[in-house]
This record gives sequence, structure tokens and C-alpha cells, in this order.
Amino acid sequence: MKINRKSPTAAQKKNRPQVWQIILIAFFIFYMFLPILSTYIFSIATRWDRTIFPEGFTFEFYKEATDASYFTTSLRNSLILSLSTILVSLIIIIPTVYWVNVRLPKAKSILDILMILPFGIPTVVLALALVQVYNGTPIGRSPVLLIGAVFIYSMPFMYRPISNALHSIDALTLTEAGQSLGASTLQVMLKVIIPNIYPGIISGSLLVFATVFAEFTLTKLILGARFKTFPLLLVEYTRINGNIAAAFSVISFTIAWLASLLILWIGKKGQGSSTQAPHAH
Amino acid sequence: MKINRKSPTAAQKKNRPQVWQIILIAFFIFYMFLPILSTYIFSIATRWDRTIFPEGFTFEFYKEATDASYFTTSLRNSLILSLSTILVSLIIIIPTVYWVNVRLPKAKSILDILMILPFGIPTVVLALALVQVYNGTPIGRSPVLLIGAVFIYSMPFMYRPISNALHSIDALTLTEAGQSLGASTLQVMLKVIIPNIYPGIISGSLLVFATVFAEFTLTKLILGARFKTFPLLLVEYTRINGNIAAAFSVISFTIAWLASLLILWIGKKGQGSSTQAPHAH
Amino acid sequence: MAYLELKNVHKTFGNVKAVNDFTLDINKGKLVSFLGPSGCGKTTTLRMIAGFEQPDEGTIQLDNEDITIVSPNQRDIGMVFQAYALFPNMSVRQNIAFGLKMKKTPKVEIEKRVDEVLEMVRLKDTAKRYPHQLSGGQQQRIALARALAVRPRVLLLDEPLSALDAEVRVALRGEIRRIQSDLAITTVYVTHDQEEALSISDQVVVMENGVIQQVGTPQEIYRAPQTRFVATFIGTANQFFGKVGGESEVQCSGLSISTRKLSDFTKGQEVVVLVRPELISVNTSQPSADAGNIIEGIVETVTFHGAVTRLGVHMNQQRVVADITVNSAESISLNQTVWLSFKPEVCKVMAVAE
Amino acid sequence: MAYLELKNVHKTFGNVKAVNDFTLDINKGKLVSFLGPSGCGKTTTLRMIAGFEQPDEGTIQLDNEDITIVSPNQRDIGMVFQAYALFPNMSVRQNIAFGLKMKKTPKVEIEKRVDEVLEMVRLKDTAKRYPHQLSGGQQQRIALARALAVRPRVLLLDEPLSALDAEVRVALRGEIRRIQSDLAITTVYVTHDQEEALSISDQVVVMENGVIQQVGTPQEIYRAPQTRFVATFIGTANQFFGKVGGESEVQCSGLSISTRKLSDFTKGQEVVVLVRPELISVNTSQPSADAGNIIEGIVETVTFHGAVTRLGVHMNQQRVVADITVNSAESISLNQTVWLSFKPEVCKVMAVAE
Repeated sequence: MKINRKSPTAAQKKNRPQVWQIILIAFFIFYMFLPILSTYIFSIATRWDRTIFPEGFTFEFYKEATDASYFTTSLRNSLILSLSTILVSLIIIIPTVYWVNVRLPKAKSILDILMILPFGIPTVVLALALVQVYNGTPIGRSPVLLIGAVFIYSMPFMYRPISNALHSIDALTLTEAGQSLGASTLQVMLKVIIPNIYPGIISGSLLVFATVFAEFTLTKLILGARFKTFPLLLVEYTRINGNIAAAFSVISFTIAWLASLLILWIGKKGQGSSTQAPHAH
Repeated sequence: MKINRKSPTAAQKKNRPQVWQIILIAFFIFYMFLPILSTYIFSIATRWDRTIFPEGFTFEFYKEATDASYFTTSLRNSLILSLSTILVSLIIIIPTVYWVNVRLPKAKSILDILMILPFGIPTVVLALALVQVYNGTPIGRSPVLLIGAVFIYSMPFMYRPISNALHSIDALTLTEAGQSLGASTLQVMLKVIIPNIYPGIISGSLLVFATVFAEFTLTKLILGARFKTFPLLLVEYTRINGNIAAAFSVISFTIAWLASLLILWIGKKGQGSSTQAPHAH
Repeated sequence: MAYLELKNVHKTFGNVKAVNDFTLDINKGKLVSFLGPSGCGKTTTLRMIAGFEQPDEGTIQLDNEDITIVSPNQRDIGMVFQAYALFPNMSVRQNIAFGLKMKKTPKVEIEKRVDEVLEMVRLKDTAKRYPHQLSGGQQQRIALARALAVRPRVLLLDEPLSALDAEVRVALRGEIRRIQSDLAITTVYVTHDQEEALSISDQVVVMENGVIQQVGTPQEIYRAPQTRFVATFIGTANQFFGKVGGESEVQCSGLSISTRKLSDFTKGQEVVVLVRPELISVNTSQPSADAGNIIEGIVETVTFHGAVTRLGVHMNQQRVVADITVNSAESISLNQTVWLSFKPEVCKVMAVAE
Repeated sequence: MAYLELKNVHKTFGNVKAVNDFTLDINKGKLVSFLGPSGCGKTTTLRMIAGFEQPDEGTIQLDNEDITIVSPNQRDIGMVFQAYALFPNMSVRQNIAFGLKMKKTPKVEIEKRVDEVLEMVRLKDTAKRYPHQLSGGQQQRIALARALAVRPRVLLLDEPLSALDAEVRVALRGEIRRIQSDLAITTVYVTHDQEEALSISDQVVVMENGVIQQVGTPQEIYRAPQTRFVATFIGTANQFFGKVGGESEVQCSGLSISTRKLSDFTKGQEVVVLVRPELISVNTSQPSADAGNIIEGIVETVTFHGAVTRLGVHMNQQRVVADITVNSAESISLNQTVWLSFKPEVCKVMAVAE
């Protein structure tokens, strides 16, 4: 009798969907899933303005999109921009984060903030200020200026996963272990630290890739038509042909999805091979 | 003699500035400090195109900026947008993250990825897709649609600090301790969990505030002139008066700095009161 | 009539049988330890009593009420965790008052009870401090006070001392036992440390791979282990493998050991003879035959443990350990020949198959 | 001639004197333990020997070479960490080979040496596995093998067993001692566990608040502690506070204790008499006067520890603990009156001021 009073059972409680789950799922459907789905459909719909469902399907827009004169150039430009930024970012961020973690742990909270700062600066403001300051100098309105700006802007995405990865491996003790075995700091970094924060490096690189590949404002304001990237082409086509723009969007999405899936896969792999807690029960 | 061979001493080595530090500092000066400084000076310079240093200083542009007809409205609109997004974000993110941490720890890596996804979607694409889908519906081109889009876009900034804060307090054991003392899950969340992840909640809220307050693309493409926010006003004025635009930028910066300083201060406070490791030596 | 009863409790995680047919009666006011190595199912069983896990099969009864599926917050069971689990945002006083507030206890009563339990754990002066201002040992004592403040029907302790330093560990386990005895509160104590279990418990439940190996008083567990696992996991035991050779004799390789009467064994059966090191005498000259079993060997290691010194003696391809007390330790040195002797009565004989 | 010499070493963190005027000579091939509670400076001293910290003052000499400011990777000193610190990305074989590769040892030699040390720690079959596939105890044995593979001049162990379970801890410390003895490698072992230090060391250095309290063999430290801190931190000691009453007598409240001749003390000086529990005999009837000091009391607690049983006896507002062995334990029950007796020779008298 007493039991019935205290029911519903804990097991039932745990399986009852929670209100906030429903809210979250609704948000995802309304603000992400529906728009994305419609973009996919729009990119293959022959006509979709008179009926609820498209009147027919075609791959014509993809053909037109990939045939577009700037398609290859813009894809190449976007890749150059993304990959250069990743390279610059890795060279600067990894040693800095390692050095702060191992030698100056007290400065970690300052670095944490420094790496949040870029979010506080409107890209519009950053772009306009950069253009104004470097106008007339050799790097003014050059890809170098853009890469620098994009690096600053994407820095937090590289910093966070690398910092987390370093934090989770006890970099200081591993460094000391390496040193006691005769390795120099550089050898420790190359042979011990970097291989063990590999998942963080890949995640960071993919995040930077995703954000830089999709970057619009800085590119537009700093270089404009002189260095047309994929997002610039996409926005241009929204004014020319909505269906082709949708096809571009789908291509852009697909690249982002692939990057995300890679992050997911690497994250899981990283989890599996992480050191076990000594006191696991 | 042997000692000299092995010099320079470790102490000297540690104090020698490292190459990557110099590179990092140079980057900061060239891509953040210089542009920002020049914006500050530009906002109070009478004339600065004929000489290296400004010819004179004035606060006239700040007076003009704050007198501008849209100044109060746009500031109010930006605040409404930021604060509503923070509210929506808190209500949805906190219970979700808590629930996954405590009940479904295996789903954590999936949630981690879900929360990275928004970075993979170009804001341009998201905005255009949303406008297209909801055009003609009650929420089409309404602030509600914008808040939803901005929530999705700023979600990672709220998720990360809250997730880290929850991770650092061992939410499961605290929940179980609360339950064994007779508290329901809701009581545990309100009285134990939320007070202990307070620094994370504040950091997340400030990050969302900073990003949403500076948001340009989504606002411009979804609502345009119907709901003029501060960044929209700023960009508008770059075409009207550079000095006034600089004054707007400085105001925008100042707000971002204040938010960052608050995050720094809260982060430090959170660190100070965190539980000490049982085996500290 | 048992107060807390577990009947045929089973729990499986994935394809691992964490707890396998666990049946146990715990009497009111007793302290019962669950002892075993990591992964033996002791913590899982405790968590089922607390309500944090649900058994796949079986029932749990408390005071004649079936609590198998009752929510943890409605069981009136207190719990102390390895990681202390104090609420960092609350002062010591607020931590202890938490459970009472949840029960809507009047304010005056709360104040009184908090003072009472603080007195009990001897930390009255810490009431206004916060958890991070306390040492590990103090935090765990506050966690104990917090669990006791609501006067739970059962107190559960999950490896409460594992995170603490050796000295604090010994002091605090004495405190826990004292308070438990004073309050006569039914208590289940989970530990992997056999010394802890022996010194603190009324009853010890030894577990391995989710199965109960033996239940008994510390003395019973130590002196009359029923399986080889229990004999070797609790305390140290020399093992001599051999075959039953006669009515009270085991034939080991090149060695015949006299034992008690082996009525439960058949001749030729493979057995192991277990002898505790403190029950072996060490002689520097050959003792007379009435000393019982006598083994000659050479001292290989001498390990000083304070009150006792442990000798590792090499004999006949086997190493035997024997403990000697302070007084006799001085006269023995490495590589010396010694004669170990032990009475037939101290030999515990077990079949090897199990 | 000492092999490793620390001379007047000082180290301050902020305004805390972590290590204060530390001077010690360590002979070649010996195992020396640094023992003390958390924060006593033992780990900091070890880290200065390793080169991870620089002394503020003083010098460290190894084999007549001043290594005070030599980089850690050029000291030829092996280190084993509490957290194992195996490289997660490398297999066991690669971990052990790492140090040899850094020294540009030829490949054939590396293979040989790795097999050698794997043999030594008895984990030959794990060579191809990765650290996360090993248990804690196995990981620490591999960490030991890795440190030994490069044949360092000195081996440092920083609380190597603290993260392990009780049984593994005891087994592994025996292994460490065996390997250390076989290789005759000069070793410094840091621990907070007095039992560990006593059982494993040639010499024990007891530290408190950055200062050396006593240096000696385990037997010396246990039997002839020079400060009250050493006496109470290592092993258990009953403390009787009183004043010197005569040539060989201390007057405690309502109790006169006969001691050895107190030539170093003046009459009336405040002192404490320390007596180890295993040196106290427990009698169920009043013993004759030649048993030495005799105290009557009531048994308050009986704690079973396996080989010994510890009695808490209440006498005269004080609690005295005494250990009894298996055989005599049966006859004693709670609240019984007993007579404790101990010889004057086992009393250690110390001035209270220090």
C-alpha cells in the first residue's frame, strides 16, 4: 500500500519526456531543421511558389551552380583562406597554450579572457578599423590583412579545444616525465604533448575551417570583389537566382556537416583512448 | 666546469621571451590593438587625414552620436534583443545540460556536437533560409523569428561555460546527496545546482550578450530597417560620418569590454571558491 | 527480525553481472561492511539500497516496507560519499540544515539539531565556514553530520575514507564507529580496505564478482575464512598446495603438514593449507617435535613494520612469511637459517577446485 | 663519501617556507624515504633534486658534481610520479624506449634493455599494450621500468603508491624494494604513509613544516623518536603528561610512572611519557609489582585488526590503547576491568616545550 502512495516509480519518471526537451526540439525544428530542409528542397525544386509541395525536381541548379564562372575560383579562395588561417592559428596557439599551462598556470584565466575578447568586437567594427588603419600600407586590402583579421576572429575556436585537451592530459606531469627521461622541451612538445592533444588540434582546426569557410563580413569589407570567397558568391547569387543560391547553400552545408561529423568522430575516439581514472569502481 | 658546459641556467631559460610570444603579441598589436586605438582616436580627432597625429581633439562626435535620432531606439532594441535571447537561452540550456550530465552522460558527446553545429552554418544562409520559410506566416520578419535565429546562433556561447561549470562540480554526486537528504530533482536544481554553476551562467549570459549585442547579419537580413539595432546604426553611419561611426564603435567596444571584465572577475571569483582537491600537497 | 532485508537482488550493466543473487539480512543498530576489490558489486548494492539504482530482480525491504522502487528522496536513508559531496555554495550550518529544511522542520528545531550533530562530530566552531575552507577529514565529518541530522532510518557510507591521508583515515574511522554505536543507527559501510572493514564492523560481507563470498563477524572472517579468496584477500596467508595424505596430514612437495582431522576430505584430494604469518613461530635453533610442523629455511627478506617485523623465509622452492614481534626481531639477520614452526590447529585446509 | 648531497637547501613559495635549511647525505645504493604530512616540504625537496624546482639557497651535489642549476633533462635522474605519467599515445614498449631514444641508444640495445626492465617488473606480456589498457598497479610498474631503462644515477619516487588500492600498494612496495636492492640504485622515496616508509627504507627522513625532524633507520625512528612529532606521527604512542618527580619517576595527574634514569631532565620539568601500545601488557587480574608500571582501567573499545586486537582502556580521565595478540583477545570483553602493565625501560620521556 505504501508503495502505491509513493508511485510513479523512479523508472517511469526517468523515461517521461521533460518539458524542456520538447521546447529544445521545437526550437531546433523551427529555427534549424525547417529552414535547412527547405533550402535542400529549394535547390532541387523546379517550381515551388504556387503549391505546398514542389511541382517537380531537378538537378539543373547544381549543374548551373558548379558551371558558374566564379565557382572554382571562389571555392579555391575559401580553401586558401581557411587553410592559411588554420596554419597560422596552430603555429601561434599551440605553443602559447602549452607554455601557459605548464609554466604560467596562473596566467591561464587571463588567456581564457583574451581568447573570449574577439566575440566582444563586432566584425563590422573590426573590419572597418583595419581597413582604415592599413589603407595605403603594403598589407592594406590584401589577403594578409584578411588572414590576420580572420585569425583573430576565429582564435577562440582553436583555443578552446586545444586548451581543454591540454588540461585533460596533465601536461605538466607529462612534460616533467619527458624531461626526466632526457628530452628537451621541444622534444617533449613534438613527441609527447602534440600526439596526445591531437583530437583537440583536429577539432580546433575543423571549427576554424567551418567558421572561416563561412565568413562573410570581414571578407566583404576588407577585400570585397578582389578576393571572392564562397559565401560572397552565395550572397551574390541570392539576387540573381534563388535556386542556384540554394544549391550553393547546400554545398556549403555539406562541407560544414562533414567537418562536424569529423569532430564528432574524433571526439569519440579521443574519449575512448583517454587515460582511465586510477580509482574507478 | 661541468656546470658551465650545461648553462644557460634553467632560471635564465624560463625568463627568455619565447619566439611564439613575440609573434602572438605582434599579431595582437597589428590586428586588434592598432585598429582599436585608431578608432578611439578617430572618435575624438578633429582632423586626421593630413598628418600622422590628429590636429586636435573634440568630444563633439559623441554629442552628435548620442543626439542622433535613432540612438536611444537602437540601443533599446539591441538591449531587448540581447536580454530576450539570454532569457530564452537560460530556460532551455540549463535544464538540458543538467539532464544530460546527470541522467544521460553518454549523450554528452552528441550534445557537444549539436552545440557546435551553429558555427558550421553561415549566418547569411541561415537568415535567408529562415526568411524564405516563414515569409507570410505570423512570425515571418518578426522579432520572434530574429530571437529564435539569434538563440540558435549564440547557443554555443551559453552552452560551453554552463557545461564546463556543471562538469567541474560533480553534478551527479551533488544531486544524489541532495536526494538522499529528501530533496526532489527540482529542489536540487534550484538550491544546489544553479547556485554552484552561477559563474558559468553569468559568463554564458555575458558572452551571449556580447555576441547578440554586436550581431549584424541576421538582424539586417531578417528584420532590416524595421528593427534597427545598434550595429545597424553603426554601419549606417560609416556612410554618413566616419567620426560619429567611430564614436558609436567606441561605445560598442566599451560595452564589450565591460562584459569581458565582468567575465574575468566572475571567473576569478569562481576559481577562488571552488572545492579543493582532497590530496593537495 | 531483520531491519533491512535484501532478497535475491540482481543487477546487470550491459553484459556485466554487477550484483548476482544478493540476499542479506541486516539487524537494527548494526554496522555491516561490504568488502571486496574494485568492481565486486559492493558500491552497486549500496546504491540500490539508497535508491540511485533499481534492481533488475529481487526486493529490498526496510522496516517491513518494500522500498525496492521508492524514490531516493522518500526513503529516509542517509548517505555519505567518497567525494564528500558537500554543497559548495552553503556554509557548514546550511549544509547540515538542508535535509531538515526539505522536511519542513521548524526553525528552532533545525538550530538545535544542527548544534547537536556538530557537537557529535566535534566541529562546532566550523559552523560558519564553507566547505572549501575545511580539510578533507573535516569535510567528511560534516558530510556525516549532514546525513545524521535528518535522523535517517539507515546510514550508508560509500568508501568514505578513500580520499583521505592514512593518519586521518584511522582517526576518522574510530569517530564513525563511536558515533554509530552511540546512536545505534543501522549502517552499511562500503570499503575495499580489509583493515578498515575488520576494525569497524559488527558484520563483514565479503564480495567478489557480484557474489557474496562470506558473511560473518570480523573474527569469523579472519579466523575461519570459507573460501581461498576470503583467506587471501583479508589479511595475509601462506598457501601450501598438496594432496590429502592421511587422516590429518597433507602431502606437499617434499613436505608433510600435520593438520586437524580432515573428515570433510577424501584421501588424494587436491587441497591448499593456509597459515597466517602471525601464527608461525620463528626459531633460531631446531625446536623440539612438539612445536608441531617444523620447516627449515633461509631468511631472504626482513621488513620492519613497527610493532612487528615480517620475515620472508625461503624453503623448498617456496617463500613463507612469518611475523615476529619487537623483542625477537633483533636476533635475526638476512641469510640466516631459521626453523619455522606452527601447530596443526592453526592450519586451515581448503579444497583447491573452488 | 656521500653520493647525493643536499647542503643548506632553502625554498620559499610566496611567503611560505616550503623547505628550510635542508642538509642531507645519501649514500650510494641506499633507499631513503622522505616522510611527513601534506605540505611538509618532502615533495618540494624531491622536485629540487629532480631539477623541476630551483633552490633559493644551498647546493645539491651528485657524485661530486654540483647539479643545483643543471636542467632536469641533463641530470640523469629517473623519476616515478604519483599519477604514473605514462605517455598515453605510446605503447608500453615505446614508453620504456623513450628515454633510450632520447639518448640515441642503438636500436638493438634499446630492444634488449626494454625486455630486461619488463622482465624486472614482471610485465613482459604487456609490451604491446597501451597505458589505458593496464590497471593502476601495472601502469606504475611500467612507469618504474621506464625510469630504470635509462639506468639513471638516482631514482626518485613521488608518492608512487598513493593512487592505488590497499592490496596493490602492499604488493608493489615489496616489488619496488626488491628491484631497488637488486640494482643497488640510489633511491629517494617520498611518502606520507609511515608504514610504507618503515617497511621499505634503509633510512627515513621525517619532515614537518619544511624542517627535518629526524634521520635514521626505520628501527631508530620507531624505537627512539627524538621529538614528540616523530613519536606520534610514526606508529601510535600513548602520551602521559606530567612533571619529573624523582631520579626515575614522572608524576602525572594521580599516577606515578617509573622510567629509566632521567639524567637529562631537572626535577619538576614538564615532560611527556610515551609508551607504544604493543609494549603494554593487558592482565585480567592484578599482576605482581615486578611487572613495572601498573594501571587499572575499564575496557571501553575493542577493535579487531586481524593479527592484533586493540583495546581502548579508560583510566583516570585518560584513554590508553594497548594491543593484544590473537590468543589473549578472546578472554576480554567490553566494560571489563583490566590492569595494564609496562616496564620502565619502554617509557620514552620527552620535554614538553619543544
